[in-house]
Amino acid sequence: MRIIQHPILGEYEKGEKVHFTLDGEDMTGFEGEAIAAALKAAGIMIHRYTVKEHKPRGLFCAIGRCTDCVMIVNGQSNVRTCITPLEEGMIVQTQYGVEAQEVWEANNK
Amino acid sequence: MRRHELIVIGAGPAGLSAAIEAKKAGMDVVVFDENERPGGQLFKQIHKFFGSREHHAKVRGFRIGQELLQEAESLGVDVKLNSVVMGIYENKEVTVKKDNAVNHYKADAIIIATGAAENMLPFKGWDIPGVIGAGAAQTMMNIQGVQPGSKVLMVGSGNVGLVVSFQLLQAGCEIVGIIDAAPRVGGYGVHAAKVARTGVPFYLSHTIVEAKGTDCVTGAVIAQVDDRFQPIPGTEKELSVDTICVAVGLTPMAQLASNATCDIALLPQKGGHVALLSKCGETSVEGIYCAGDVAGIEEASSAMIQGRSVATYVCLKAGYLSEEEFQEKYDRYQAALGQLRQGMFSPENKGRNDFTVTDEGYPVSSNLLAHGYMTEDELDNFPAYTYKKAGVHPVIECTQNIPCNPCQDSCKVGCIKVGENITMLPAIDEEKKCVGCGMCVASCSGQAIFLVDETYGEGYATVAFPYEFIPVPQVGDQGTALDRQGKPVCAADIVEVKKSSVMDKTVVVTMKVPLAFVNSARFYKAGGQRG
Amino acid sequence: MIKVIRVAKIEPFIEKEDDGMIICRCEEITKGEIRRAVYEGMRTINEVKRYLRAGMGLCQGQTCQRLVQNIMAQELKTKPSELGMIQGRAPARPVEIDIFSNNITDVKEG
Amino acid sequence: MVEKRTADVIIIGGGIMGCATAYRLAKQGVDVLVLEKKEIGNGGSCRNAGGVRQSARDPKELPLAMYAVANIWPQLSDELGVDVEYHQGGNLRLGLTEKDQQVLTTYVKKSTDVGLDVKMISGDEARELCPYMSKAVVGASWCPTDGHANPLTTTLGFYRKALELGVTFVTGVTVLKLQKVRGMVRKVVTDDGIYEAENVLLCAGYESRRIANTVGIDAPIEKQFNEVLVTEAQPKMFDIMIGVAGGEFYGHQSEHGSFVLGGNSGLQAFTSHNDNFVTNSLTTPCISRGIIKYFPMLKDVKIVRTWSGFYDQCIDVLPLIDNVKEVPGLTVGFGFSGHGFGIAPAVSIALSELILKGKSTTIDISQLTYDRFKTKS
Repeated sequence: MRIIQHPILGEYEKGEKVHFTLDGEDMTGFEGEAIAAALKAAGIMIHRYTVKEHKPRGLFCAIGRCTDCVMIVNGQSNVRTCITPLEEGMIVQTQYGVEAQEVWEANNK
Repeated sequence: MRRHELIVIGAGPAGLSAAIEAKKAGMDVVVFDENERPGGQLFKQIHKFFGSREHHAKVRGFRIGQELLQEAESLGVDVKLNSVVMGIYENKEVTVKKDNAVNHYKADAIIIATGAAENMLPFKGWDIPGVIGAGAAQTMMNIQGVQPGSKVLMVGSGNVGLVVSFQLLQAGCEIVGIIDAAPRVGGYGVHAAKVARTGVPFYLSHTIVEAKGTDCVTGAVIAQVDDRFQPIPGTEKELSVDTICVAVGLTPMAQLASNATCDIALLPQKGGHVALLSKCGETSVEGIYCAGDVAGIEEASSAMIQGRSVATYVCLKAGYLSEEEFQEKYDRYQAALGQLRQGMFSPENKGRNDFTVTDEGYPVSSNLLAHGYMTEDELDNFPAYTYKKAGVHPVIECTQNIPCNPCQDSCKVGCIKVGENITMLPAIDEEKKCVGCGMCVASCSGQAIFLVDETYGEGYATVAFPYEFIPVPQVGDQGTALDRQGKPVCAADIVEVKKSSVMDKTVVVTMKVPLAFVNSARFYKAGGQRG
Repeated sequence: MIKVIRVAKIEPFIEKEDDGMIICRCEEITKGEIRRAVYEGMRTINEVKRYLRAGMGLCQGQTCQRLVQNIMAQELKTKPSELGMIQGRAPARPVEIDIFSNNITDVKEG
Repeated sequence: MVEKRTADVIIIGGGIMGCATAYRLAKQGVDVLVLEKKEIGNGGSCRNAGGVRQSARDPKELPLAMYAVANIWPQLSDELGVDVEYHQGGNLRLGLTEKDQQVLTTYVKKSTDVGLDVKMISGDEARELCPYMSKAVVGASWCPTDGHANPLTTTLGFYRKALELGVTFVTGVTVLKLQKVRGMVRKVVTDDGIYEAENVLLCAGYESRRIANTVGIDAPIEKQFNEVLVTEAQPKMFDIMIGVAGGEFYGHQSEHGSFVLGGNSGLQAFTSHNDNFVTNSLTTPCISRGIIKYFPMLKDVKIVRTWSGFYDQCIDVLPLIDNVKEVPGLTVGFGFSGHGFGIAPAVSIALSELILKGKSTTIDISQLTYDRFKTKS
């Protein structure tokens, strides 16, 4: 959930409202905020599924170090969503292993 | 290839301070930082800092960041953001990725100020979404403006765990508990106390056994531990949480120093692998220095001074400071650092848990260490926990030797004395008449000062306390007074609410409570049972 | 480098209840795999890394190095400082081949 | 327990040659002690791109490569109980220009002359084998029986197996010199005192020359610097070992999915540092440019690390695998010149036979003598 008013910080400076998609679904967020923040605000917890055990992973360090929150962004895999600023029209996909879901499913049949 | 006299890696407190110092002396300096905004972790720190005036005490971390930035900007320090230093090569060559290009730079000197990274604690299910680092929680709520979760378990009772717990409360999240495997609270008692009085339970000698959930965290199993920190079977308890926040210390990020072939050693006192440094901060590779957390985990206040101190040496070597100028500055910075490195939580006392008395000889509170709050009889031992027959007066529940003295500075009439040594406990000068201005309440970074008036009249007393949540109580509100562990003790009426810009968002709220509860009422919540 | 005498373990490998716990999050290496690698003769953090890939993933060991080190130290009853360390390597963050290749050695900006 | 100071055979160097030979000797009941200065496999053994190739090898060492590929590599994972990730996906050596084609043709002729299955193929044929490569590739040599493996698990797998068979490894010990006793090599003097054995095998990579010198043996070997980059994991694309006629890069996609690609900026031979495994700021860009020329679709793949290492370059780019007649009891196995990994499983057979039987009977190593450089006298 977004924090509307903070006792110390007041209101947060945010960019323009932008639209993006997550696995084809329309989503909104604010330009310049981390992709992960927009997802978190929308209650999205799962960013990817791991290669070996196919376990869900999400935000973990939020400073671009642990690489757990990577997703496919505009077709590029392994993008650290916690430090990548959101832009209008971004196509964000849950990452399966190192691929998009359909590729992963095709390869793991 | 562009060459600079000094390249600083990292625009956090240490790096910016170093660059400012070098620029002031006339050096050609550039700062690279991989983040979109400068300030390192300072902008996540929304609490007031400790120390004394020269250490920016009672100023909130992010404001210190703003001040540093302004200073850097006014001096014309070149801070290059979104610039990832990829590697340090031979002859002090640095490669930097910015946008979609890699630039090569060379320097006469490099100061590595890359800071620290969070330690992690593995437990069953720690890879489930919803288990996050405490730093991640801070980033989400204080930078991005998004709640990291709604019901949070905090793992770790060090300063980070305590401060972030308080910040989570400020962001509107619920803290289901704070656990620590150690039998004692690891961070400052005052940080624990301000969280405890909101009603957050502390589970010391407890560890997390498991994060429950498949797609995301739905619960946490905690258990008591034995002397060897092993969970005791049968003591498991499941807490309903959606977020588990891990705050178990920091590790210096020494990868670049290692990449630059500096000699590295694992020094537990410094928090992990660090470059071996001379007393001026130089690594085994001539001209490469480390400052701030990368040189050893400390507070941001120390990092800023360290940055300046290291930079003065770089200036000396480059001929921008004379031997005398250097010595004067160096001694001054070392003295300031020395002040911060005193007391029970100093780097040299890291990991120590055998303090039984304060420097003054008062017995250390066992309740504070075991539960996060003190009992009245324990407080009675301390000099600033006072009673007065007439009029308003400060009651200070500061019971550990930590380097901090804004309370002394804030009192216009001189009621509060800390003395030369800033780790000493504050004492009250009974001769001086408190005017009830509330500045001490707002200035105490530990939120440990209350203004009490036992003679309010008609069997009532007032207690003024610091308040940093929303909504702020209004005069005339009727609610419930909470004690030091957040338990309702009596009805409370709000009689005064003080806000001012010098108090910087800390509101001093005065509540009227029955005289019998004057020593137990320390916090307030709206509503509740009255009577 | 400190001197280490390495001989095969005589006693059998004993599995532990929490062996299934992930330690290296990137490469999904478990505590049990690390314990077994130590049992099989890996005595430095680099050997474990090379043997199992723990610390070789996308984050380059930034999260797990300390954890692997502690597990090894416990298994070997030694100090973590005696297990060596992972060398810091460029690039400090993952960088695209294309960006690396367009490498400009002269800074264009003013 | 009394510390082990003597053995039938002392092996100097805990790299893949030392570990594999220790394993073979121990399997035959020999009491072996391995001395290593740093960690197991810290030198070229764990710092190479994992090529298991026969193509582009000098005919003098080709028997080792052919034997390893035919008899050892396919079963090695089972034998060691460790996945060595051996893939016999073939080797493509790519050409972009007419000149490249000439280089490749010459080399194919040389290889076919010694009986290797290598042929020239067209650019389109190459793209059929590996559809990811650029249209700019005009031709290639193709050796279907080549492959690649994981140097890390292979080296440590041999080590583990040797340990299991009773070999003692002492790491963190630097050999200072060898000493003869009654005409035979006997004492190995280290910074940790003296170790003694009937036989000493010297396979310490580029450190070998220094140690051999202490008993009056020399070989024209020098340290050669090399760098490799490793990418993030990618979906499986191909199993082929790639090389290029222009020499810009070489390597493969590992089982893990990452690309392991080595190369050179041309300045390697002149590196100014001698002890540090640091990389040069110019090499990764050079390798990257090379990769994009041949595999443009890899351009957005991220590099996660780069590393470097030294190998023991011999003047004729061939190893010395021999018993040293002048110093009875001393066997040498060094000078692998950056392509020892693929043949290591076979070299270890030759070395163990040299030690136990006095000569290599399984594989012909007659061209790899230690004294081939001496002047005619």
